[in-house]
Amino acid sequence: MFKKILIANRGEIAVRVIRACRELGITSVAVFSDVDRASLHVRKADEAYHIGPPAAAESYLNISKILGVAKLSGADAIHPGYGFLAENAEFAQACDEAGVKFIGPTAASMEMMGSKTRARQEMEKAGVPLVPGTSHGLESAEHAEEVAATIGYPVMLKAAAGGGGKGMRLVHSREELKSALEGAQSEALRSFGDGEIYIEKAIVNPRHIEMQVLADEHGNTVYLGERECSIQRRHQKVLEESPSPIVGPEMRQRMGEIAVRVAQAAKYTNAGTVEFLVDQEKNFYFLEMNTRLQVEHPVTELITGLDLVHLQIRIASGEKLPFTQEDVRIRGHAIECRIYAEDPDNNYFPSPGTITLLLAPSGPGIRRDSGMYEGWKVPIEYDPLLAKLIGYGTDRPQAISRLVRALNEYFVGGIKTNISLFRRILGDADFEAGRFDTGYLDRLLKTKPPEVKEDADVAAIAAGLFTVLEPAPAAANGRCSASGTTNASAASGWRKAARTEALR
Amino acid sequence: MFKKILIANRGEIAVRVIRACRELGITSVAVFSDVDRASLHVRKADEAYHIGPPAAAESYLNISKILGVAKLSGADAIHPGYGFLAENAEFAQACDEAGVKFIGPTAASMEMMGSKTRARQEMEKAGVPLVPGTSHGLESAEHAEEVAATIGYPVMLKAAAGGGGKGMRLVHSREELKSALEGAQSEALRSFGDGEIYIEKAIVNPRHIEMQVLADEHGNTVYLGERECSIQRRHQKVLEESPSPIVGPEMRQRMGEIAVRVAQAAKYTNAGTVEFLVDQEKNFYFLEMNTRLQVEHPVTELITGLDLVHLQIRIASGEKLPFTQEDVRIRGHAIECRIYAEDPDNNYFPSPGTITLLLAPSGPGIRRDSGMYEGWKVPIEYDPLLAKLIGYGTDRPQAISRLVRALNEYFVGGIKTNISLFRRILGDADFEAGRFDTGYLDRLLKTKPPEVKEDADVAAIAAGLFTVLEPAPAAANGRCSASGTTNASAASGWRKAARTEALR
Amino acid sequence: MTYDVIIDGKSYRLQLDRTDGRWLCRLDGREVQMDAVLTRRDVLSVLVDGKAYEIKRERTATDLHLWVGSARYAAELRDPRSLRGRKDGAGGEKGPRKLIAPMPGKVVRLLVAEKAEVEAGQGVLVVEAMKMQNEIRSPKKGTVQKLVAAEGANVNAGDVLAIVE
Amino acid sequence: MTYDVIIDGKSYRLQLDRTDGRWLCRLDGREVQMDAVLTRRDVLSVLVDGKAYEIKRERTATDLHLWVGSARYAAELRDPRSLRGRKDGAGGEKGPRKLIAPMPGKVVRLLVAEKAEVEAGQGVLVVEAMKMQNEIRSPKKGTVQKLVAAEGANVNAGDVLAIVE
Repeated sequence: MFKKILIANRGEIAVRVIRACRELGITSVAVFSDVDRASLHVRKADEAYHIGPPAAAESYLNISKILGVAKLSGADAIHPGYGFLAENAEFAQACDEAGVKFIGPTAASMEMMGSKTRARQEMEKAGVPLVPGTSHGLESAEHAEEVAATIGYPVMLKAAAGGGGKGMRLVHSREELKSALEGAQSEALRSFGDGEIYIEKAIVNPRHIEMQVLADEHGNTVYLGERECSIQRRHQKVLEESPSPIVGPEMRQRMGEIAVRVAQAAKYTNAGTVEFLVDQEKNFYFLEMNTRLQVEHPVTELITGLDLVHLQIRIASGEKLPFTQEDVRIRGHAIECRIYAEDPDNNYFPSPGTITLLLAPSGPGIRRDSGMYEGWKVPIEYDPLLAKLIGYGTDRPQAISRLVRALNEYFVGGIKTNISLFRRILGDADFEAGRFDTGYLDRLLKTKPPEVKEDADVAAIAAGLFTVLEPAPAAANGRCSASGTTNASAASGWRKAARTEALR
Repeated sequence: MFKKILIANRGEIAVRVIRACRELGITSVAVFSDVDRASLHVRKADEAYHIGPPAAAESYLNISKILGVAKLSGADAIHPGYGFLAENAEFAQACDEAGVKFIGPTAASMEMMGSKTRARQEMEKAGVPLVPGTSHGLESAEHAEEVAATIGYPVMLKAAAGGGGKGMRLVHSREELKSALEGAQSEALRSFGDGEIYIEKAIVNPRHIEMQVLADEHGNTVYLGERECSIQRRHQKVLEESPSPIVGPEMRQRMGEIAVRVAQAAKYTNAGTVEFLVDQEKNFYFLEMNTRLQVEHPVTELITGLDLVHLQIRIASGEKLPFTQEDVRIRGHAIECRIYAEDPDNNYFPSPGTITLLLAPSGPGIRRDSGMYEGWKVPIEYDPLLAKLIGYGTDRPQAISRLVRALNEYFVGGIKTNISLFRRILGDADFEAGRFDTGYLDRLLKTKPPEVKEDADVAAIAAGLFTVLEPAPAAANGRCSASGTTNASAASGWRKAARTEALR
Repeated sequence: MTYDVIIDGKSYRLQLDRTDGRWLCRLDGREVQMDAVLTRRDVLSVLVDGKAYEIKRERTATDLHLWVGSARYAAELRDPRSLRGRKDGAGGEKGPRKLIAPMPGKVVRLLVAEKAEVEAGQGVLVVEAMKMQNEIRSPKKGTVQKLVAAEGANVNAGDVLAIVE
Repeated sequence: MTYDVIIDGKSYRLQLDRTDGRWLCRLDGREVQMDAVLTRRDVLSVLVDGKAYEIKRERTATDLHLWVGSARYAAELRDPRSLRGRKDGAGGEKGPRKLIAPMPGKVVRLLVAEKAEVEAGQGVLVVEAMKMQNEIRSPKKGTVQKLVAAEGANVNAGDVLAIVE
């Protein structure tokens, strides 16, 4: 087993991995940029080293600095978390060359899956069901028109090096194709430094369902059940659950076995996720493989009772999987809400700033993986994910009701968060019935949310009460009013709520 | 289903039941004494009513006041939690007569189990294994000597109305018997208003293992696995786990079937617990039945995936059990630590006061059921249980390692807690090996805890740092020093740590 | 004490006094049975006719909001003896409108030139923060009078980015 | 700044200065590579030679403790320019010893009479708090000089209950 693991990440996932290290008796090493000195992962780690300025390229993406800290601290392994360097084959290679174990798949597996066209070619060979389309980059607009005519519109143009919706275009007719291709190419070039675009038949209103796999370095590969990830805003997952409301035992087994075939074809090791598109007839097609731990891994942990980060570390240290496929037992239902620092009343704009008040939920069926604390200043430089709230229940309705209860207990003051969005989704009749696809959330957000404001009277009374009971709010400059301050003068210090400009 | 439930309790269990109500869409009604106005259960409830002065007899034990609030608020059911009125047959009866559903067993079942001698008589009839002894009160010292001679020393004298170790005496020889009996009688009379004492053979170094049962009002009774409760200090449970390290599937089934027989013999409904003493050969004997929800119910919830409070409410509302014995699936391992306001360095004296700083753990496998918050003043009038920290893991070692991790994250400042005790137990080799009995903890506490204090240098530096970075601690009287305060003068305001008198 | 309280734009007259540990409360003249305690900084527990409310106070440099349960109310509180006017010119559809940076970030792209005609809702510039690019759109149909922020500039929350007239 | 710090009875001389956002730290003359930030009230994050420490400060009316991880240290900090003596008479085995109430509660039983002889560890009286009865024991062998608290009396933490000489 490793003695010391460097965590090349920040935020909630760094805290998550540090906790796993502590549980396994392994020393944890955090790294941090200038703006993360006071972040939770630095507080929680056993050791912590500064790695540069806020810009990720100069800190969390800086391979040589991170390997420098690994050497300095004597770390024998690196956990990359998700994002940043997690799917960077060059980094995995550099770790290997530096004699530090990269906790994840090999650089070769990553490279195969990193190119969407190469992955398609390999999966085609392995007999994995694919969305009809090309497994090579498009040579020209004419070539694209030819393929599109064969598979039929609508089609989807995708960047071979892509991800996160960038370099992606939905095309409904031949007329749109040429300009869409050019747009996709230039966006892909800008975003990934690679303009290669391929074409797939567009699945109308698909679901996005993925299968967790785990493979040790001795040839054993298992699947751990699916995750339903169709609740997305702008191609970004917002809420995930397991099991999927539409997947039964038979479909789970078929999907799981194909996911294992995908992993084996890629000679995959460690934790990975095979993403599928599912059409309205429940046909599923390989979409891509994520060669890392997913943000949404906790829902799988709750329904299987396993700890994926423990298992990642054990596998990387050379251990065999401690169970077989038959031992995997799925029980209950789990749903994850990604709590972001963003403003639901203002088009989900990011909302960095200082957290002035934090009330966190707990109790039965509630897991909270958080990277924030009261008094912490959410930096503007990184992903706005603050925490994940995961609800478990005997069944789906109970998981939902527990999450709603916990969301109502959750309060993050000083910045805006998307907590209200989850109350809305979890209370929606279509969601409750399991009727949704990847377009669901964008459609829901086009409708006006019901505003329940019955307690204005109570708010009015409370405004007065605060003035009486807590009359001298500590000002930011540390100025302190004399205790003889009258309520009236304290009250008049309160400012009118400035109207924000309508920016939607 | 009920529309409104009154929770006749306080602290973490009141919060626990309020949460369940919220999850089931039921309005919750809290009650509070003078010193509990700012308690967490009042903050969390939908409605809250004052019921009197701090003394429990005049508030939480005052049946007419509580039924008055039920009537005033229109509650159609009452959840008693544990302690206070939870096992009071008179209260269950009064609820019945007031037309409010008592969420628990009937008064008749409670009465049968409330008298230990009557319970023994009934269980004898039902063929439940009992510790050899009398099932009727002892008539005289001579009678006691006679029975003791038959069953053999050591014997245990117990109060028929007893509980919590009161009116209990371990007797090793005939010489001690008479005075022990007199002592037990007078203590029982003082504590329970009933001096009836019976005799049982003393099991040497027993384990205390209990079985959770659940019975609906349609004749269906199931068991939900055992809880190992041998870790006790002065006959009070401190840490509980499920499964027990010594119970396998076969023993669980036998024990569970007998527990179901006990419940059926008592015409038991709702959630209950059958306690067994287990000797070193794993023979088990009926000890008593607790006719309520237990403090330690969460460990059963974690290994079965069920919510016992939801099920209690459903059963009381007349629903059938939604599953059969065959559907109950036990998976993983769970351990609960009872966090008390007591001072481990001072013989576990209660430690009420204001919580000045609270850092609470979360993350994978951690459930926290808490009744405290930062700024809350722990009242001196009630049980010192502040919170329960429950760890779940794929297996026992993982549950232990997660709990240790979480305990290290837990910080309660301003009062003393027994958090360090759990670090000690969970790190002990005998505990890790599952080698313990009800005498284990008292034996452990006689040894001196290893003191690990390697960081005095860091503490010295931190003392200076606090003075520089947070120089003007808010004084209790609200006085505020000028911002020009020099570090030196702030520092000199700090007081020497007063030596507490040696009181052990 | 008497206060003028404005909640979500609606005015209330609140009388609040405390004698012998009991609250006397009148809202717009109507007596309210009420009890309250500050449980911790910025969190009140209020009981009104038996109903229990957990109320959170949220203050920023310019705003005061009160959360009753999960609903958020804009609050303003005035000493009624001060007689200054209530409207500080919130600005309507007429006249110039400012585009304000809703969060700190970096201006990565200007989408129109100065003096350009824009529709209501049309993107004017793009600000990047927390890995997301956000289009700042015109609040009204009109002419871009001024582009205050240049491409590449770092801006703070509340900075004026452009003016549309 | 220079401080005299006492941790668990041991004295340290600490020099602490900050220039350009960097700390200069000497402990008993030895230079320590250190960085620190106050993350929230009473919680410091300190890095010493790469090692990370979360340090909690706990203050009561009379005590100051620092928790480094899960270990608790009694701390005392003095301005070295003040020259008052260090021992405030903590009291040893000799002379009269006070029995102090360790928590607020009620005296439910006196176990000995005034002037009675007691052994070290012998119970003198019983205080009830939080549903638990707690025996207050004599810290030394001697005579109960005075029973300050009467049966039934309510006492606060720190109150003198009895004196043994």
